[in-house]
Amino acid sequence: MAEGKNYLNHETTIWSWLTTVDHKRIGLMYLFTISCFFIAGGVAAILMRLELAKAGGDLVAPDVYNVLFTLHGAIMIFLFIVPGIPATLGNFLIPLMIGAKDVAFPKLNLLSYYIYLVGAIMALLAIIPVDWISAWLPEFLTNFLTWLGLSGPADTGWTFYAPYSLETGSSVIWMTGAAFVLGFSSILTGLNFIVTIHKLRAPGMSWDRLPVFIWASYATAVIQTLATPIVGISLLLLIMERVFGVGIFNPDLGGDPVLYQHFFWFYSHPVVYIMVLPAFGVVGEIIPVFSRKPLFGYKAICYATLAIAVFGFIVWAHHMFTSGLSNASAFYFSLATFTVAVPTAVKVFNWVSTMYKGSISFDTPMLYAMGFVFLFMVAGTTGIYLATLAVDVFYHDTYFVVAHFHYTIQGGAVIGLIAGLHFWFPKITGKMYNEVAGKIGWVLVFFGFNLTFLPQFVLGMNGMPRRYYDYPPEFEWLHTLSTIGALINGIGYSFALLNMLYAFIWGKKIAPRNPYKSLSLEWDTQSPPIHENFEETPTVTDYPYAYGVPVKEAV
Amino acid sequence: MADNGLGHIVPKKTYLSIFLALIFLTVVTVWIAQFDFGVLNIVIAMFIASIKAGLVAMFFMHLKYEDPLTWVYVLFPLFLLALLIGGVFLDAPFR
Amino acid sequence: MSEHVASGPPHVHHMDAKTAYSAAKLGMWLFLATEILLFGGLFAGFAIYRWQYLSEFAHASEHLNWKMGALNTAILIFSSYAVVLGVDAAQHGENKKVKKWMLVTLLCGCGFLVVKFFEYKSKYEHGLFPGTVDHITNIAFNSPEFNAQYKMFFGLYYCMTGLHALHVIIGMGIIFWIYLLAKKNRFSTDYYTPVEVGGLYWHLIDLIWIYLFPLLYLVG
Amino acid sequence: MFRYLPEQASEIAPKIDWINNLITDLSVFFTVAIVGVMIFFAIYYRKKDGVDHETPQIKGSHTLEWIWTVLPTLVCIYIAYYGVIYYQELRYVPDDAMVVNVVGQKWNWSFKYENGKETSNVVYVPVNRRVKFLMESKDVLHSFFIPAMRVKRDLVPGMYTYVSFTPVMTGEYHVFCTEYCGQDHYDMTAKLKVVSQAEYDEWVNYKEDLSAFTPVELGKKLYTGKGCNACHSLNGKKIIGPSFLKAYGREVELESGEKFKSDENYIKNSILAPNSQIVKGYPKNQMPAFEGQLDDTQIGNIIAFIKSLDGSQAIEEEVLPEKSDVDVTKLTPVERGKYIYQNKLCVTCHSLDGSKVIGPSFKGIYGREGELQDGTKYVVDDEYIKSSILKPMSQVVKGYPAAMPPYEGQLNDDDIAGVIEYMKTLK
Repeated sequence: MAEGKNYLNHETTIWSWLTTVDHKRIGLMYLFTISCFFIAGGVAAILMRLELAKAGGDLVAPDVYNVLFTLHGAIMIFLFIVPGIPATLGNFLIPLMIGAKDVAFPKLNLLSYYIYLVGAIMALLAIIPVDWISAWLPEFLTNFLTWLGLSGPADTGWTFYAPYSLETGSSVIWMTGAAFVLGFSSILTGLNFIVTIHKLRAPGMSWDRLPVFIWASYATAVIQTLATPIVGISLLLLIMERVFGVGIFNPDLGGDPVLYQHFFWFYSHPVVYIMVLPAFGVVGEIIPVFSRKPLFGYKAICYATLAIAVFGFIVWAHHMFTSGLSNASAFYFSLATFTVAVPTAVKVFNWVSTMYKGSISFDTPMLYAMGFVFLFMVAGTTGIYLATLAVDVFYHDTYFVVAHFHYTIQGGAVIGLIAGLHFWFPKITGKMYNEVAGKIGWVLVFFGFNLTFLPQFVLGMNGMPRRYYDYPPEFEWLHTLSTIGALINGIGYSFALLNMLYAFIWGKKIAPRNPYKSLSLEWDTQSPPIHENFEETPTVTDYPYAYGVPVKEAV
Repeated sequence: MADNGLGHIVPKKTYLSIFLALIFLTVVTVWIAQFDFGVLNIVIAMFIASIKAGLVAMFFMHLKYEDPLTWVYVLFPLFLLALLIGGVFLDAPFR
Repeated sequence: MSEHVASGPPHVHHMDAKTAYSAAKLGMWLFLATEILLFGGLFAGFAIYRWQYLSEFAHASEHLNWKMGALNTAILIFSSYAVVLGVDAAQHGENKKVKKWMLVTLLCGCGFLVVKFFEYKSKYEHGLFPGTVDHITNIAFNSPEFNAQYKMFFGLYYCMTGLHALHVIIGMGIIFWIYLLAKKNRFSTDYYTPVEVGGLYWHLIDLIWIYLFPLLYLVG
Repeated sequence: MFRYLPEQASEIAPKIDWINNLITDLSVFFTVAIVGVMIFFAIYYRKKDGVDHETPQIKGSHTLEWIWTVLPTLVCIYIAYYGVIYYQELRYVPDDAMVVNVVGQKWNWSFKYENGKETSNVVYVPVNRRVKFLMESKDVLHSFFIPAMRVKRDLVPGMYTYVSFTPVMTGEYHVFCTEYCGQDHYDMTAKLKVVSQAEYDEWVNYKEDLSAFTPVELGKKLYTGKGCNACHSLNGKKIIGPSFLKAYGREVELESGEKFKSDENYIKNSILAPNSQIVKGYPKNQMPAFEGQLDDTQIGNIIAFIKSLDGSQAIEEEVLPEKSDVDVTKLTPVERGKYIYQNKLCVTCHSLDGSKVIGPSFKGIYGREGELQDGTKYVVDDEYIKSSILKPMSQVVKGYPAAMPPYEGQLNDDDIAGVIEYMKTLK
């Protein structure tokens, strides 16, 4: 298969990559870019954990620490995990899975990538610590950077809460501007996917035959398209306030800082589902394949996906229970939040049931998928604490929230991404990675991750507030454990990614067309796929999970 | 032209009457604004504006002839907007 | 949505012409949905602050010139009318007429911006703008009766109309692009997607103004 | 299982903990059950010899879907209900609640009691009495969090917010700021001290009614309260700054050679911006600027006090504590350090409870790290403390005024060693 032309080798110049409108290549370009930012955000996280390893300031000054957690948050959220699965696996797989030759608007797809790149560059500019390094810079450069409105890295936290974000001297405008531009890119990607899934499905690919990854990507795309504008306008207003002094969120001018939080979370709660829904999709693809069983409750999972996307829009103010919110709102948003718990639980039950009477093999993607189920159970159940009004009052803005969030996003979305990358690695690269190394990576990631964040639950229960540079000495041993975990976790990710990178470049083992005997459409073409995806447009006759021997009746 | 399966063609007369209706409603909005109905001022103004917006969307933008999918993506954002405004009004006035 | 560069129904390798047309239209409607929500944030903000500062907003609104607002409303409605006639012409493959109506629309856009410019200018001269500028002596904003709530009204006024004006400019760019395509006789009864889709965008600009005008100028 | 919440120091704490622990138990149960089943399936149905075995094509079950939709829904409703009920209780304030006004400002908490008494970074409340903390922020968002009381609420500029609780246990508890507020967010902490009603009454009423005093008396209070007495004597003796005796109307000669009579303007200016007009023969950069720390009335009182020191009344030597006959050489180093702390006026500017007075608190000072005004980093070790005592101006910590007098020649090495040992005990 390798000697044939495929999307990787049919053109090889750099220029052909930079101007490509092929969704597969754009997906890989995204993958490369977000990996760089994953490393950058990870370095910030490690520095932060090292600082916190012992009580007292050891490594950096408080203001540097504040910059570190802001950068970690902003980079990981806006530059890494929001485009994380949709723009990489989504871009690569959506047309393949629905039997299309490309996304609906290929040029728009490339444009989204470049808009993303512009946003990324703006974010990088906002990171330059102009104030700290100006002594070593030539004067004209310092003057130029100052003229651009750059001073020091943003230290607002990734949430940019007003009024602190209105008065701090750092390059907040550039950071919020970057988030705005990245949001624009995200909107265009989402819009493209919605149209693609509606208009370009292969003959016979009805909605009840769509892979669950497509359902998840569709729900994600809807959120991307319709939630992002609200954060766009709030960030825009923040910039207007800083530049022109209009007073929408500024209490000195009659504005209401809590309104900013409403606007911000109207997007930033659904954005959690942008991150994690595609990971649900990935897990939903992996478990049936390695269990040789149909996905249990396919329809229930699809409806649950849509339900999560819709419910995700109606619960935003549960991030604001202590913000001065009215009681009426607090009651409503608490009750509404519980509605998300139900479809999420349904999904977990169905994944586990899929394995019943299966023929289960422990390939690396399956290990990640099973790890995901555990991590997501922890994430989901700790979410219940935070939805419960009286209890959330205690946990809000403590390490409990930090741990819960990381179980959801790192344990959910990032593990989902890594699982997906392993699973579709043969399809994307045409090679096989080293299975043993893959498993070692999994062990390190899984145990490192839990060691990092389980202690943080305990810290939160003890009342340790987040975003603290230093802490009372009784919290020290838990912080030390967490730091050790973070280091192991970091090594684990590096190991897993390097394993795949090595196999991609130097790997000898050639992947067959369909190494897992999957029934999904993307395995129906060669590995890696040809430029046009399929030799001829496929016709679909069944949903992609009809594994096993038909039985008369469902149990 | 329906044979090529593309968009619906609306008679030009319809366009003209919609245009005239819009101008008429603009005059009405301005005229009615000189009377004070208290809290109803905003309701009346927004009601007329919504009729105008409806006319533009239905006829100028051919929404009337669009498939249910387009309707979903017109109504769902409006629902979200109502949700946002509703959520904000559930908070500030009850603090 | 700029898929098409070739003459006639452009060749799109991955879908047929009919799918391309409906995909482009769905894409534009989705984009309009995001625009509605973008402005929606501003409308929500305006609603809550108007509720909070009812009388201040009403007074501040009296500083706006409703006649200019009404004029701009009429201009935009007419421009929308011109666009639908342009779409109709494109549906009949009459490129010359498309050109004519796009030109009319462009003129309307310019007219709108000119009126807007004079409005902003008079506000500026009266010191009715956020922030401070030293050489303006008559800064009504800093007078004692011109309190924070008035500033809030004008802050929102500038954000809403400013963002809208930006959309008018972008819309004019799109209309101009359609004009250029029509000049090259690109449109036919089988292919008029850009006119239809660009027209949708222009109508949205009109649609938002339909709400902005009474909200800001009339009831305040 | 997994009971990690802090001590239950408020009336509502057991209720919130009950629902919290219920969630914990349910969570652990469901997680263990589901993951347990998953692991069981994974092992029991694994491909034992690496070959696929036949699997039944089970596509789903409506019954099961209904069960696991309805069951979590019921559990959720139950939990949500109690969450709302207890939240109402948290937010409820009876009319007779004792009100403490809280002001949050980067990065400091100040508290004002019903009788006007004020404290900073430490707050006293009586046990078994409902209190309401009425809070406002002077700058950005803060959040007032007392883990032991299970209360938290943001301070929003432009709006009053509150927390309310009934403490049921005496003791000392952490107060944290939990809404990120800038550089020293982590340091914006305070202590809540819950004491018996009797102790509270005694404490809160300790401060006399200021309206009963004349401006001269009030000025005298400020003289001791603000630490002026550390440097300005009342008997004509030169300590570090000029004595206040006959300071009003006295002929003053500045370093520049300029001469004039000391008047109200001069005194006021000297308090607010001392370094602008140092009297000839006195060191510069010794006195902290009191700009923003004293209001006009207070300055007026101090001026009145200084005016009263015209020499017509005998000066009672009550201000500087009488030197006792303690033989410091017989004390242990720690005791010696403590003695020096109390008698050399360190106490005026350096607190022991973590609150900022004029200089950094001594609480937990040993080993602390930070940044000096010139941007260099420091670690508090023996060497640093010694030079801070002898030559304070050489290393002023960022965010603090250059206010400390040098003790060169006043303390010997053993004294300093004692102070260092004493500091080490202040964890």
